[in-house]
Amino acid sequence: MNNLTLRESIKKGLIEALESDPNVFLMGEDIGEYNGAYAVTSGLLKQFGPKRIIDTPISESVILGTGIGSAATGLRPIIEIMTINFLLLAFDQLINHAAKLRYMSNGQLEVPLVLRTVTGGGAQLGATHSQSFEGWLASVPGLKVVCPSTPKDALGLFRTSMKQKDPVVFAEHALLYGVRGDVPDKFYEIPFGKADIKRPGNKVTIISYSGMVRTCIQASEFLSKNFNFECEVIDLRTLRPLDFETIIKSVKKTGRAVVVEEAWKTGGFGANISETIQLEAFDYLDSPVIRIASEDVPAPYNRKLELDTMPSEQKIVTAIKQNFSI
Amino acid sequence: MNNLTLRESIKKGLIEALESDPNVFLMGEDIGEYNGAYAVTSGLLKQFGPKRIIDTPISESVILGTGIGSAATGLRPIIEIMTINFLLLAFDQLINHAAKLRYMSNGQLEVPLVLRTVTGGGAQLGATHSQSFEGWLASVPGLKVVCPSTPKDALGLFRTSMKQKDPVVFAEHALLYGVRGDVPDKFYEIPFGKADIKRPGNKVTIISYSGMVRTCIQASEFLSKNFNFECEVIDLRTLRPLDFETIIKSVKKTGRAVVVEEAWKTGGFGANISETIQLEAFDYLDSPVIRIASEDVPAPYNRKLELDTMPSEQKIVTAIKQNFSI
Amino acid sequence: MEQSKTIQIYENMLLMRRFEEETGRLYMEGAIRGFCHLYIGEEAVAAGTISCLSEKDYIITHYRDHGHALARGIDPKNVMSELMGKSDGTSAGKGGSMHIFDVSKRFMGGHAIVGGQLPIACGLGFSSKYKEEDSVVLCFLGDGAVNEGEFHESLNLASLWKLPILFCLENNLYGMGTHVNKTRSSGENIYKIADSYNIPSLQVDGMDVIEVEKATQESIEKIKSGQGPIFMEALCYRFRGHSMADPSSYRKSQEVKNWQKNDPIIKFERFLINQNIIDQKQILKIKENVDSEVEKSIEFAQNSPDPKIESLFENVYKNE
Amino acid sequence: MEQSKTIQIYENMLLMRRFEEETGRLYMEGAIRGFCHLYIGEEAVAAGTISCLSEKDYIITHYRDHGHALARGIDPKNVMSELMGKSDGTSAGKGGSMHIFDVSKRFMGGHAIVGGQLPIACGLGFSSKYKEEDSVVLCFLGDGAVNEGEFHESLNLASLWKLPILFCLENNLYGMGTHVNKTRSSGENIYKIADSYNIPSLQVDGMDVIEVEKATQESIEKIKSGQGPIFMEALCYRFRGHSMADPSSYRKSQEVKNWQKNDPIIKFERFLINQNIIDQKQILKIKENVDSEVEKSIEFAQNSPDPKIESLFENVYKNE
Ligand SMILES: Cc1ncc(C[n+]2csc(CCOP(=O)(O)OP(=O)(O)O)c2C)c(N)n1
Ligand SMILES: Cc1ncc(C[n+]2csc(CCOP(=O)(O)OP(=O)(O)O)c2C)c(N)n1
Ligand SMILES: [Mg+2]
Ligand SMILES: [Mg+2]
Repeated sequence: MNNLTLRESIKKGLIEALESDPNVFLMGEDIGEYNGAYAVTSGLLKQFGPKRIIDTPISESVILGTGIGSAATGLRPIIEIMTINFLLLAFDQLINHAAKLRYMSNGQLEVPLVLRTVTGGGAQLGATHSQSFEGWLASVPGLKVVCPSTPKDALGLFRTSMKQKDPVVFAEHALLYGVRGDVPDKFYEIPFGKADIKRPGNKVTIISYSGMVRTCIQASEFLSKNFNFECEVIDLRTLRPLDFETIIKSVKKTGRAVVVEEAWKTGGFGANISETIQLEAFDYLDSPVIRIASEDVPAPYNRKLELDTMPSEQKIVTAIKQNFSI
Repeated sequence: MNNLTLRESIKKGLIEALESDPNVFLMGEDIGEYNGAYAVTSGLLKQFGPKRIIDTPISESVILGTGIGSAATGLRPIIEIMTINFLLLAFDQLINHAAKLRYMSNGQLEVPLVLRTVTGGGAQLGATHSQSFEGWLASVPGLKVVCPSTPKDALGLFRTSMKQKDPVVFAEHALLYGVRGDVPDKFYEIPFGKADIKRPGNKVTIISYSGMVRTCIQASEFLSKNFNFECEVIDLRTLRPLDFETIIKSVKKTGRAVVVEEAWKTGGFGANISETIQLEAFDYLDSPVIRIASEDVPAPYNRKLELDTMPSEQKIVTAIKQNFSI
Repeated sequence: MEQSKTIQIYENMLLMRRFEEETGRLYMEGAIRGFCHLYIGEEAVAAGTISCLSEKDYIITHYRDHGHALARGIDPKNVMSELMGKSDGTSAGKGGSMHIFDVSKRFMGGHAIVGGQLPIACGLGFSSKYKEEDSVVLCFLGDGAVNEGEFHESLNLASLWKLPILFCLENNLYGMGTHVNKTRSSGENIYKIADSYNIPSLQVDGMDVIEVEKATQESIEKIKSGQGPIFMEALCYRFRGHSMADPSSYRKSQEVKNWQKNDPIIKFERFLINQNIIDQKQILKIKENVDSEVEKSIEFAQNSPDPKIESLFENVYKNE
Repeated sequence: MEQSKTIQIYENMLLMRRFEEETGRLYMEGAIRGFCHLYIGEEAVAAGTISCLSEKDYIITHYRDHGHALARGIDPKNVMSELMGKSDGTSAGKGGSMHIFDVSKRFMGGHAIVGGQLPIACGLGFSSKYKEEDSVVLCFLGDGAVNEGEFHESLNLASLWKLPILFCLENNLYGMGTHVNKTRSSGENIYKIADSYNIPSLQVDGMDVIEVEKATQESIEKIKSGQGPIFMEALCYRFRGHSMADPSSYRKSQEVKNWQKNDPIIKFERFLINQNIIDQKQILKIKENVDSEVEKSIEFAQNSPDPKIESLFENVYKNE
C-alpha cells in the first residue's frame, strides 16, 4: 500500500501508460516546461522528453482535434485541457467529432482518446473558472465520462480509461488533488459502470461523485454520530456508463434517496438519477427523492458567497433531517 | 386572425422589432443575400438595408461576441446562429460571457441579446446536424431559453424576448417552420415561465415542448378516439424560466405524468421535470413518472433509423398504454 | 504526366460529373435526402490533387465530398448507396452525403461542420510524423472555412510542428450565398494568409486539372522532404447551388454562365484531343463506360437493403 | 506630452506598482484568493495607452487587469475591495481579481478566458460605429491569446467592418510557462500577423512609456479618422510569475534580472529627472502620496463589509 495524493496517483497512471506504450503521448497547455497548471504532469517532460510530453499553444480546438486525428490513426493520446471551462472552446471537436466518428463511419474509425480536464469550484476562481460540465458530456452518446473521488479510484479508473477504444473524458476535481488515500501496490483496475459504496448504511442512500463524495461522507458521519442514522454513500465513479443497478439495489433497501452534485441544480445530471430511482424503485420509496446541488447562480468570488452556493455537509444534514424527519 | 406559418410569424416579429427600434439589428451567416438558411429572414435585407441586416463570415464566436458587446452598450442585437449544432463553436461566448456578465459585474453590464437558432432533428441531416442542446442551455444561470411550438406562441414569445434585459436563446425547431396556425391580428405577448395547456385532459399529464408538442397531441387524439382516455398536454414554451406550477397542478389532477423530449434520453432536461414532479406531487402519483426521449445514439442518416431514434406518436401511445394499463 | 494517368484523370472527372448529375436528379425524386452538396464544376481540384497521392496518404474533407471520394477510388456503388442511406453505403446509411468515409483508402471523411476537419487533419499529420510514416495529409477546405477559429488554430499548429499537410483551399468564391469579398478582410488571394503562419503557399487555376496536378505533385514532394505544410488555393466555381436546397438568388446567371464556359472537363477534353492523347472515338467509349458505371451504381444502391433497425445501436461504442 | 500628463502618468505607474506589491503580500497572507495575476513590470503599457483615451472610449482586457483598471482611474479602494471580495468592490465581491468592471468609466472588464474579450471588443467597436459615437475601443490581449480561434475571427471581423479598435498586444514573451517561440508559427514580431487581416500594425517598446504613449496617440487619431482597427504590439515582460501560484521554473533568473534592469518606472523616472520635468524632492512626495493611497485602499478594503448572503441571488437576471 502506498499513501498517495490524487495528484500522485494520476501521475502514476500517466507514467505507467507512457512506459508501457510508445504510442502514448501527453499533449496540452503548459504540461511540460511549466509542469502542469495543477502540477499533475510535473517532471514528466524531463522524464519522457518532448516527443512524448508536448506543450501546445493556447488553442483548445486544435489540441483536441490533434488528439482525435492521432487517436483515429493508431496513437494513444492523453489530452489535457486545463479546465473544463476552457473545454467549451473545444466542444465542437469533442461533441461533433470525437463522439460521432465511430458512428458516422459505421465503425471504420475509432477515437481512443483520454481527455483529462479539471472540473468543479470551491477555490474562489469566480464564475468563468468554477463550472462543472461533466454532466452535459455524460449525455452525449459516444463519450464516456469518469469522475474519480479518491486516489485509488483515480488510478484504477485511469488504467481502464487507457484500455477504452472510445473517447473518455476524465474529469479531475481541482480540490481533490491534494487529498490522500491508500493505493494498492498490486496492479488493479476499476471497471467503468460500477459504482462504489463508499460507506454502507441502511436509512438513506446518498448518491454522488467526484468532489462531493467527501462531503456526503462527512454528513453521513455526522448523522451517524448524532442520530444513529446510517447513510449509504454511493460514489458513481463513472457518469457514463452509469451503474443504476447498485443505486436501485441500495434504494430498495433504504427506501430513501438523496442525490448530491456540484453542478447547477437546474438541469443537473443528477436529476436523471432521481428520475430513474422513482421509476425503478417507485414502490420502495417512503418519500420523494431529493437532490442537493449548487445554487442556480454563476459562481461568485467571495468566499462566503461561494461556499453558500455549493452543497455542504450542513446542507446535506439539514435536508436529510427535514425530509426524512429525524 | 391570420393564418401563418411559424416561419412567417417569426419573421413578423423580426419586422416589428426592426421597425420599432433603430437599435435593433440582425446579424448572422447568410441571413441577407442568401435570405436565410431556413428562409426566415427572406427579403429583410431588401427591406431594411445592410446596416440592419448583416451578413457575417462563418465565425460563430465573433458573431455572438459582437452581439454581446453591442448589447452591453445599448444596441438590441438579434443574432442568428444557423443551427444549434454550430452554436457549440460559440459556447464560450454564450456560457462564459453572455450568461455571466451581469453577475460578474454585479449588475453594471447587461446583455439584452436575442440569439435565434435552429434545433432538433428529423430531416435526415445526420449526426452533426440534428442535435438538441437547448436543455443544456436552460441549465445555465443567466440565460433564458424559449422553445415555441406554434406560430402564435412564436410571435408572442418573440415579442417578450425582445423586452428582456438578459440573453435569450430562442430555439426554433427546423421541422416546425412550415407548420401553420392562427395568429391574432391584435397585439399580444406571451410571458416567459407560463406553460400552456395545449390539450386538456384528466387521465395523464404529458409535458413537452417545441417539435414534440405536435407528436404528443397526435398521440393524445389517438388515445382519446380509441380508448376514451384523455391526456392533458402541457407545452412548456420556455425551459428557463420553467413553469412548474402548471405542471404540478395538472399532475395532482391526473395522478400520472409523461415527459416527452427530443434530446437524448440520458441526461435530458426532461429528467429535471420528472424529478420535480415526484418531489412535489409524490402523494398524488399513481405510478412513476415516465419519460420518452431520443435514443442514446448519434442521429443516423437513414430515414427509418432516424425515425426510430426519435419519440413518435406510436411510442407515446405504447408507453402510456403499458405504464398506465389501458 | 504519364498518358495512362492523364486518361484516368479524365475518366475520373467524367465519373464525378455524371455521378452527381444523377445524384441531383435522384435528390429531386426524393431518393436522396438531407443536405446534399454537389461538386459539379470543381472536378479538376479533386482529380488533380488526389491523383498525386499514394495509398498511405490521408484525405480529409468537408461535406462537399462526393468528388473527393470518387477521386480516391471509392466504389461509386458504395457512395451512391450511402447517399440513399442503404446498408451497402460507405457507412451503411448512417453517415449520408456529408459524411463519406473509407478508412481502407485512408479517406477520413466527409465532415459537415465548416472548419471542423482542420484540427483533425493536424492529428493525422501529427500521427504520420510521430510514427515516421511519411504519409502526407491532403486536407480540403472551402473559402468560408478560412474565417473559422479552427482554421487559425490548425494552421498555426501545422506550421509550428511542421506537420506533413497539404491544405487545399477550394475557393469557389462563395460560402453558401456570401461572396468571399464580404467575408475575407484581406480580400482576394486568400492563399497569402499562409504567410502569417510561415507556411509556403501558392495559387492555382482550379479549373485546369493539369495545373492542379503539377502543383500538387511539387507540393507533395516538398512536404515529403520534411519542410512542413503547404497551403494551396485552387480558384474554382460550383456550377450548382450551395446545396440542393439553395435558391441561388445571390449569383447573377451571367456569372455562372461565364464560369461554365470554362468547364474543367470540356477544357481538359480539348487539351487531350489537341495533344492527340485521345480521340473522339475513345472519348465516346469512355463516356459510355462512365454512364454505365453510374447507372450500375444507382441500380446497386436501389437494390441495396435498408440497414437493419438493430444497427441503430451499433457502433456508438466499441463494446456495446 | 504635456508636463501635467507626464507627471500623472508617472504617479499612475507608481500606483500600479505599489498597489500590486501590496496585492502580492496580501495574497500570501490569504486576504486575497483565487487566481491573481500581477502586472508588475508591464506598467508602461497600461499607463502609456490608457492615458490617451477620452471618457467615451472603451477598454476591455484580460484577467491581468489591475494595472488597466488603475490606469483608467478606478479608485484603488474599490479595486482592492474587489480583490478581497468585499461589498465595496467594483463588483461587490462577485468578480474577483480577474473580473474587474467599471462601466461608468467604460471599463468593460476583466475577462478570464484567454481570447474571450476579443469577440466582445468587436461588439463594442460595432456599437460605436453603429451609433456613430466616435468611441475607440482599446482591447488588451496577451501573446498567448493570439493562438486562440477567437483572435482570428475577431481580427477578421474588425478589419472587414472597419471597427474602431486599437488592439494592444502585451507581448511579455510567455503564456504561463510557455515561451512565445514555442507557440507562434511566425516567430517573433507577432504584430506582422495583422497583415493577413489587412490591419495596419506597429511594434513598440513596452518598457518605454513615452514611446507607448506617442504610438497610441497617433494610432487613435488614425482610428478616429475611420480607417478601421490598428494592431499594436508592445514588447514587455512580467517581473513576477504568471499568477501567484506560479513556480516560475521555466525562466532563467538571469533573464528576469536583465529585464528588471529595464524597469519601466525607473527608466521613466530617470527621463523625468534628466529632462528637468521633476526633481528628487517631488519624486519623494509623489511616492509618499502613492504609498498612502495604497495604504488607504487596503484599510478601506479591510473595513469594507463582506457582501450580504442574499446578494448571491442578485444580478443573475434583471428582474429576479
Ligand atoms: C460551423 C458551421 N457553421 C455553419 C455551417 C453551415 N454551412 C454549411 S456549408 C457553409 C458554407 C461553407 O462555405 P465554403 O467553406 O466556402 O465551402 P463551399 O460550400 O463553398 O464548398 C455553411 C455556412 C456549418 N455547416 N458549420
Ligand atoms: C481559453 C483559456 N485557456 C487557458 C486558460 C488558462 N490560462 C490563463 S492565462 C494563460 C496564459 C495566457 O498568456 P498570455 O495571453 O500571453 O497573457 P499573459 O498571462 O502573459 O499576460 C492561460 C493558458 C484560460 N484562462 N483560458
Ligand atoms: Mg466556398
Ligand atoms: Mg504573455
